[in-house]
Amino acid sequence: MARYIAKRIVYMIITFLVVITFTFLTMKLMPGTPFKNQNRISPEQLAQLKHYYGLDQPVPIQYLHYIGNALHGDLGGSFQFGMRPVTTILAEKAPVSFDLGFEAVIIGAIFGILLGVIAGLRRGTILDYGTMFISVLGISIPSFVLAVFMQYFFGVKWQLLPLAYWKGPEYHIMPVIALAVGVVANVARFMRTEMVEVVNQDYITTARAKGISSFNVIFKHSVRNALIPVITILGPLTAAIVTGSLVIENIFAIPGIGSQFVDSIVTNDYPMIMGTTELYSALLIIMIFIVDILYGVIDPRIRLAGGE
Amino acid sequence: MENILEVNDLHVSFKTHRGEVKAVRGVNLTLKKGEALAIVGESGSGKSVTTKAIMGLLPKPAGRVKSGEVLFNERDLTKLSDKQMQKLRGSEISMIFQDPMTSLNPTMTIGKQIMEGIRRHQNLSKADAKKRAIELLELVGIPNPEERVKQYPHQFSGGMRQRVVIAIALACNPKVLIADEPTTALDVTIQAQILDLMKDLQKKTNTSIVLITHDLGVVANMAQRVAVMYGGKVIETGTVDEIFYEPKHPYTWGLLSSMPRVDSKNSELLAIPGTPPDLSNPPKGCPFAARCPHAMKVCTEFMPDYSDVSDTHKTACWLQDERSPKVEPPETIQVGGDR
Amino acid sequence: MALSNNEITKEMFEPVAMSSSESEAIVGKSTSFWKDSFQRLLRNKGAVISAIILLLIVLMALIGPTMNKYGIDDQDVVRQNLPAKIPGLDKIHWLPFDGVENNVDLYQTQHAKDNFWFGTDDLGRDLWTRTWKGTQVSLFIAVVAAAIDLLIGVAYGGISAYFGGKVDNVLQRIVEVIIGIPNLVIIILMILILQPGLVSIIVAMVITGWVTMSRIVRAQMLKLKSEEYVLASRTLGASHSRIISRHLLPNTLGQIIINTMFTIPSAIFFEAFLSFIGLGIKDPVASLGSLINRGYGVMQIHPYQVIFPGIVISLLLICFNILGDGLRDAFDPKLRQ
Amino acid sequence: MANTVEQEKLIEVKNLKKHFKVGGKATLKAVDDVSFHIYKGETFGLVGESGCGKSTTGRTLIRLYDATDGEVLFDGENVHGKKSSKELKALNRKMQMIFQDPYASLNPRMTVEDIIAEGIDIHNLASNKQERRQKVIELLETVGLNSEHATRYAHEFSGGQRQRIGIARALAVDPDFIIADEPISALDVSIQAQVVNLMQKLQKERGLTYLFIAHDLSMVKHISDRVGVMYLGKMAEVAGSDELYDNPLHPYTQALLSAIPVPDPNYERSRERIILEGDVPSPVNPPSGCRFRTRCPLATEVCANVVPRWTEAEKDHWVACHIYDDEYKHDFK
Amino acid sequence: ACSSGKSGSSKDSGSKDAGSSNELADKQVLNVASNNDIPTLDYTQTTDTTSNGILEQVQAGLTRMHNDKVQFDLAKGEPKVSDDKKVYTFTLRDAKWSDGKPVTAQQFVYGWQHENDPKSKPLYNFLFASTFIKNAAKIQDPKSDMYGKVDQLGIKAIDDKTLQITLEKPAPQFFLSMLSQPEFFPQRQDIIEKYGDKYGSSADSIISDGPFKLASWKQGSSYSLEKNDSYWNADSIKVEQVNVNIVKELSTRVNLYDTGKTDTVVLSGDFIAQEKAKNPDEVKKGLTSGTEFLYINQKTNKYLKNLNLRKAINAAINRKDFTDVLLKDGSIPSNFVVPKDFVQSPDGKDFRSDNPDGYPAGSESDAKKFWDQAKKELGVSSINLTLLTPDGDSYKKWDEYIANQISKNLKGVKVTINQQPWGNYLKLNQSFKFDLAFSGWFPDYRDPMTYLDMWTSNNPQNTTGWSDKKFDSLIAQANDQTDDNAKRWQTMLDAEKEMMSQYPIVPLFQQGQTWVEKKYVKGLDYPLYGPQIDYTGVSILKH
Ligand SMILES: Nc1ncnc2c1ncn2[C@@H]1O[C@H](COP(=O)(O)OP(=O)(O)OP(=O)(O)O)[C@@H](O)[C@H]1O
Ligand SMILES: Nc1ncnc2c1ncn2[C@@H]1O[C@H](COP(=O)(O)OP(=O)(O)OP(=O)(O)O)[C@@H](O)[C@H]1O
Ligand SMILES: [Mg+2]
Ligand SMILES: [Mg+2]
Repeated sequence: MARYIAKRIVYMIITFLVVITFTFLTMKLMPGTPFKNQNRISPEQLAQLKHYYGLDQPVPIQYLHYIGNALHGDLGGSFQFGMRPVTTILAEKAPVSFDLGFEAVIIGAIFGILLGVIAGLRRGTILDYGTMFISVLGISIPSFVLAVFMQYFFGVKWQLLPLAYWKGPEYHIMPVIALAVGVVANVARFMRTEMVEVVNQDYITTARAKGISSFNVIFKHSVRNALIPVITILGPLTAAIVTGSLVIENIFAIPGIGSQFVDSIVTNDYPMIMGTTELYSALLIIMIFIVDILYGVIDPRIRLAGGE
Repeated sequence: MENILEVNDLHVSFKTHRGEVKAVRGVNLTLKKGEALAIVGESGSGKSVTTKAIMGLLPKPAGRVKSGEVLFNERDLTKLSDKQMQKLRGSEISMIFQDPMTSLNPTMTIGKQIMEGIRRHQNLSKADAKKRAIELLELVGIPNPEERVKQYPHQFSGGMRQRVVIAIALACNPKVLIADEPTTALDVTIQAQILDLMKDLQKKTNTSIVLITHDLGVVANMAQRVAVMYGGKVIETGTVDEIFYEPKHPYTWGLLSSMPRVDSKNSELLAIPGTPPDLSNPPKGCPFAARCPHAMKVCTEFMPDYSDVSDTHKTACWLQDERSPKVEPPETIQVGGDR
Repeated sequence: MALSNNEITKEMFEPVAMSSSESEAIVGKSTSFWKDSFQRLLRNKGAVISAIILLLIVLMALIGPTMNKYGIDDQDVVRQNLPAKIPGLDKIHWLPFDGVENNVDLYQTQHAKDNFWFGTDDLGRDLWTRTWKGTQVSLFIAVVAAAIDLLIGVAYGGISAYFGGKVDNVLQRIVEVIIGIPNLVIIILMILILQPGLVSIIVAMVITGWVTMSRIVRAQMLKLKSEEYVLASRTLGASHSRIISRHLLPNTLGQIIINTMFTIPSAIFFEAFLSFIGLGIKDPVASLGSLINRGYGVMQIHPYQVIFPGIVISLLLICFNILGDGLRDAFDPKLRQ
Repeated sequence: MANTVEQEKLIEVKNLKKHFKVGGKATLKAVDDVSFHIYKGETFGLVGESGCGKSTTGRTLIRLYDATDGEVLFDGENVHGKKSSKELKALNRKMQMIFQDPYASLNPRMTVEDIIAEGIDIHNLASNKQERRQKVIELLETVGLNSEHATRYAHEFSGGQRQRIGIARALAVDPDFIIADEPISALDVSIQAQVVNLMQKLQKERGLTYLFIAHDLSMVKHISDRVGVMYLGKMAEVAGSDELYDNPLHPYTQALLSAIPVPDPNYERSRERIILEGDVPSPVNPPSGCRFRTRCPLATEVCANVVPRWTEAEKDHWVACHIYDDEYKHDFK
Repeated sequence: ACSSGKSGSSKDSGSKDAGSSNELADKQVLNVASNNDIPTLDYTQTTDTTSNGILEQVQAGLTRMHNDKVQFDLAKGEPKVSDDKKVYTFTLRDAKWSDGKPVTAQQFVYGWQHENDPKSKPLYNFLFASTFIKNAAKIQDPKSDMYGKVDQLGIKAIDDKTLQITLEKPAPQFFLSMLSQPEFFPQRQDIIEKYGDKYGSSADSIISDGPFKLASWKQGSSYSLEKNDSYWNADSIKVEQVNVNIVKELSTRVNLYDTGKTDTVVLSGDFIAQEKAKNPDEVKKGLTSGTEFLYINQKTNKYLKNLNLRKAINAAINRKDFTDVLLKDGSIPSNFVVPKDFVQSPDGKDFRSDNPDGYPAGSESDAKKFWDQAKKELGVSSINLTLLTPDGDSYKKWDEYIANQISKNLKGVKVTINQQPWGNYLKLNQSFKFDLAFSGWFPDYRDPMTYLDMWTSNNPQNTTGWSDKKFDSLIAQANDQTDDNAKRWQTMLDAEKEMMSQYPIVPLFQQGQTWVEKKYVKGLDYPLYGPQIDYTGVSILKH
């Protein structure tokens, strides 16, 4: 296991370096400069600014600089926020996005699993078709459309829920639901497939033959085993949710990295774009890693095989 | 001896998108206390389905007992509710399946899997149940049971797993043990170990066994009585000697003579031509008629009734009818078993 | 068995010879895997309905823009923001085709003589034309992106699996790295470099999109590679190309089709998403995403501006997904038997 | 028996090794230093427990796997080693294989005609479509099927029929030598005989040589002239089939034979078995010395230290066991 | 004018009702939902209107713009001006920072020097050069040997309370208004050095000497201003607290307003009509000083040298529909260069008072006429033009309209839109790789010249290739007339007239601003020049 983890960590680092390099080169290739604002900047000033920020140096030197600084946790200063350190801005905003993302994933996973279990157990019945149709809808209907509808009805028309901001728990309800719906749908579909698979396994028949109650057969044997592969999609899904919350954050005025990212793009704020990209990648890489390890820990077949 | 289990005119069907599959079409079986009944027969002839119907383990909602009864100690199991059935399963009737590699839950320790049934049926404390689990592992010949209860199935070899499966089945001293091809997936040397174990345990616990197998050698080794199934029906039943030495049904003949014997060398095996019937569209008459070398017109039209060859020996074949021509069994059948 | 014995006559006990050809006979028509799957698909009502709806949408995407006299960029601010009105349907008030918004018939107040079936936008452009033209563009992007994904994915996955060993090792390490990169972010970065537009959207989506396909193809091919019929072909001396074209590809095709059925909607979705954050197709050309982007801003005021493209995109996504599910069921050998 | 009639060696396997890399540095010695030969026109049976390397041997013989070491001579020509694609093709025509799983060995997307004609196409054995079809029909009839079956797909056939199609495919290139890897173990008992009879008939008609792999000893004995017994990647014993059954020398062979249940109740009732303890060890970490020693009732210290030699204990009866080695004989009672 | 606070003469930019008999609410809190976060409050780093606007609320300079008038803020009344109008001496009043320390002349000197010191990487210090502060241009010029020598800058502390400013030319008319810009504010060296890079990036890293304090600032989420009791003129400030929430989606902002969660929101597009229908009394409108126009490249495009073609393009665009139907935000069509209501002549007349609607652009038929003539003169029947624009959501709609209008009304002219990120836009624009280019201009200082001098022949901002001797000389003339403001004024009017006969650019519109505010909000101002939003006059009525 230790060897396996070490190997995975090496991969993580390589992947991350590739991401940094890729992002860096992308930024270099991007047209335009970060100095776009409502203000007017003359070409002389532009040249001067580029000099200030080292943007007039040869690209390889800029790259080495960047990597060197990145290793110290210095991702540069945000052009749009008066050179505030990118790391500070991310550190301020990431928790909000993560909070939102993880809540959505957890709630989505719970409901998705429930629906998937029901559909899987009642395969071929109305309940199955109904659940699966709902989950197709969940996958098909963009979260931002849902968000806008919810905001209009619950926030404006009936005024049941706060329609924006990120303050108390009640503020979480709508954005989390908007994001969770996709998770529910994805997890439910996956869970159903796994349930159908597991329910047909011999060991379920063995369990039934032991005479234990249906409840135990379903939850102790079927669901538990069906859940293990579902964990694997939760990693990428979490990352996707955190990235996917760009629009949701805007709609509900949530101060997270998602809406920040869109802003950075619009303002060509290179350091911010790079920093955010790297944060997202790190998140994805780490989630995949965690899930892999978790998978190993949960599944005794992998845990005890020593990660061969 | 009294019958502990009796299956009367059992019909089981499956709903599939291709239509109804009549997997079991009027099966009759009796199992006496302490005996081992072997069910042999063509693949797809309904052996597993019959036993699953007995256990109430037919896949729902596709599979359904259409008619007939399964009497266990005079109770009709097909009429019991799910809850009542659960009480019975694992405590009164247990079952072992073919593939030891897949019939244990891969994410649960062996100990837990054994204890589960015990705790359900025999109000034991956790500690007692564990003690019992260790005893059982010892009983089925697994060394270091104290250590082994904490392990997971993948840490066991195939033979070991099958022992565990047997331990689970025997946990509550069931009256009937149904073993569906318990050794097919195992190597011969391991098969010998398992058969040995089963026989040994049967002697100790006086459990009645229903044994499904394709291997007539295993039948000869284990069983007292045999039921031969073909096309969803039992076409011949009798004691081992009757079936092996005085078989009456042409399918049984074919079955016996299509196997080479280690001790006698034949130049050619007797092959049963053709393929088994499609049970979603079963033939009107005898299911074996299409492959039977002695088939008569009547065979394709009407299903023969059972005729008693002896008290214990029954067969469903028109050749038993006095109107049919006399047919001798192929010479490969060692009549009388003179060896 | 209760048979009336008198039906059974003596002559019925004549032996009948069973010919071997009879016992080997197979009843029914010969069905290939594809035919078989197709028949199964036809039995799946959801999939069939989805396929029909998809066909209709494709048809409308092709002919819709030519059905009235307006082009995609025919502006006239005088007729801006007119709600949908379809003569005939305008009498049914619960349908959104009566030209009325907030109880005001805007066609009267704005003196519009023509009917706009899906209404107009704030520049007075006809949304019917734009919606179907947008559907055309969205579908084009999605189909081309999916097709390129398919080509790259199949080639990459196929090479990786077929040649195995070092080749596989290197290719898979690359994939492993790519998987660690959030694709949304990559797509956005690519679009930033390439400038928003049809080609760059497609390129950006393809850059990460093929990975899924390649993994599926690789997994499937790895499985097939050790299948006995492939070994049989090898023992017969078949060349690589023969094994790939006769055995591996045909048996992976089902998976490829299914995956493509899911790639297309996700490409549609991505395009919409990119348009939504302002990185999509540029006006005056429309795509469903850019239409929704425009309409969404005024959703509470002129809901019809987002509803029609919204319905089309939702239908596309739903139908592709259901059809994909249907195909998966139809191809799944486990559901045979 | 055949071996007395014809003694020309068709296949000669010399110190064949096939190792697989499994996860990291571990190697799995699936076949480890195996030598035997097969005479022209005979059937050589190969038995052993699951995972002992039977299939690997078969596949290495036909170059589906590259040998790690050792050589395989076919008619005196080394199968492995550098070969032009032309030479390889020629070799492929002479050696063919029949597979275990009738459901996996036919391409589900192809018609029976195309499946059978694959070899014909590859080796250009038919000049036109008609000839190709004609050949396919002949082959179908050879295996007891008919022309109607040519246009059908594999999934429409039963297991036995499929297996016969597989045989027809192998026959299409008119091979001299066929490796049959458990061709019947997936079939129902009543169907097995069909295939075995067909194989025997074909051998007689075409003078084929078979390597017949199985774990069903009774069937192996029935069909084979000589039999090899493998254990954990090593050959334990090779002898004529009657000789082997009547006079097994290796303790493993003895146990194996005694473990087979015989379909004869009377015999079974009176029979004494040697029941082996434990399971087959992992081929990744095989026991030192004699690989069977962990389960061998007769094992002594020598067995743990010395790898048994491949010795001809009796005429044409080879065994790898110290008991029959003059050097160590005295260690055993 | 008097220095002390505001009298009741508040200017209403829109239709604010002047009912004043209402009682004040107990809680003087204003809630605002805004699109923009504050990028930074570091004086050297601010470039945008939001940052500057907030700085003007929480800090103070010598002067302050309020109700479109210059008021003396930290300066205790009119400065002493030397005869050559090049040296200004201000006396400071006894003002305090929020930490209790006094405001001194040295802090001004430090502030100005800091602002011109290359080490502090200032982004917007060119204002010092535009204002002709002594040596400012040289100090900023890396090629000059005075580069970075900030002690040479024309500012000096005579004593703690006396400040002397030296200019290179007689001070322009906009000099005093320019001093209300944050770049010219006093700065606290101790604080700036204490926080270093972090200065101005959080609520607790700045201290205030203005009407408000920054009470909290959660980046990307919200910030709030609190009345600064240590401000010298704190008595005049009614509102105790201003909470600003950052909400990116306009529809969300409007929803917040409709549900009473916020008191004011700036509107655009269709939301204006919606709110007008819902809350007609609460919708307010005003002009801004931003103008939008098209560059016409007559340097590299030979067709566009043709005056009739330029006139045709100018006439082809229906500006009225554009501002009234499409924008609806109070923008007005502009056929002029210097915007309306922006600046008054020395005698108090608006620059536009003589021709409020600008120079006539002509109708569609005129456009056709001009185009026909141009075709004859050029000998072509069709031409293709590219319309270069910066990217950005608002431009999108504008481009489409403009391009469509030209193509529609001038048969044979095809316009292709080329949207580019700002940097690229600049590059393409500077290198004349365009035919038409969208552009806008906000004033850098409160003088018509900020809109005019860029069109002279050699001005780098003049990327049209238009070169007009008469115009050039008029501008030069005006620049030399800083000592006679009335004359200068007329010269600038003449210059604009000359320009508008040649159409080097196509003026489009002067931007307006529309917002909603609850009825109980009083005195909220979106001035044409000065802070983006002026909270200093706000009070909340009982509601
Ligand atoms: N879940 C099911 N759905 C549909 N048909 C089924 C199902 N299970 C079994 N059958 C059908 O019922 C028939 C009898 O099957 P069964 O498993 O009892 O055969 P068997 O005698 O046990 O064969 P084998 O020796 O191969 O195990 C077969 O034709 C099979 O196809
Ligand atoms: N391609 C492979 N890669 C790695 N290990 C393999 C491979 N093929 C076979 N092995 C291993 O080599 C050993 C011998 O396998 P082989 O298939 O030859 O056994 P076998 O005797 O044919 O068994 P069975 O009776 O189950 O078919 C087994 O442990 C198997 O797991
Ligand atoms: Mg079965
Ligand atoms: Mg094998």
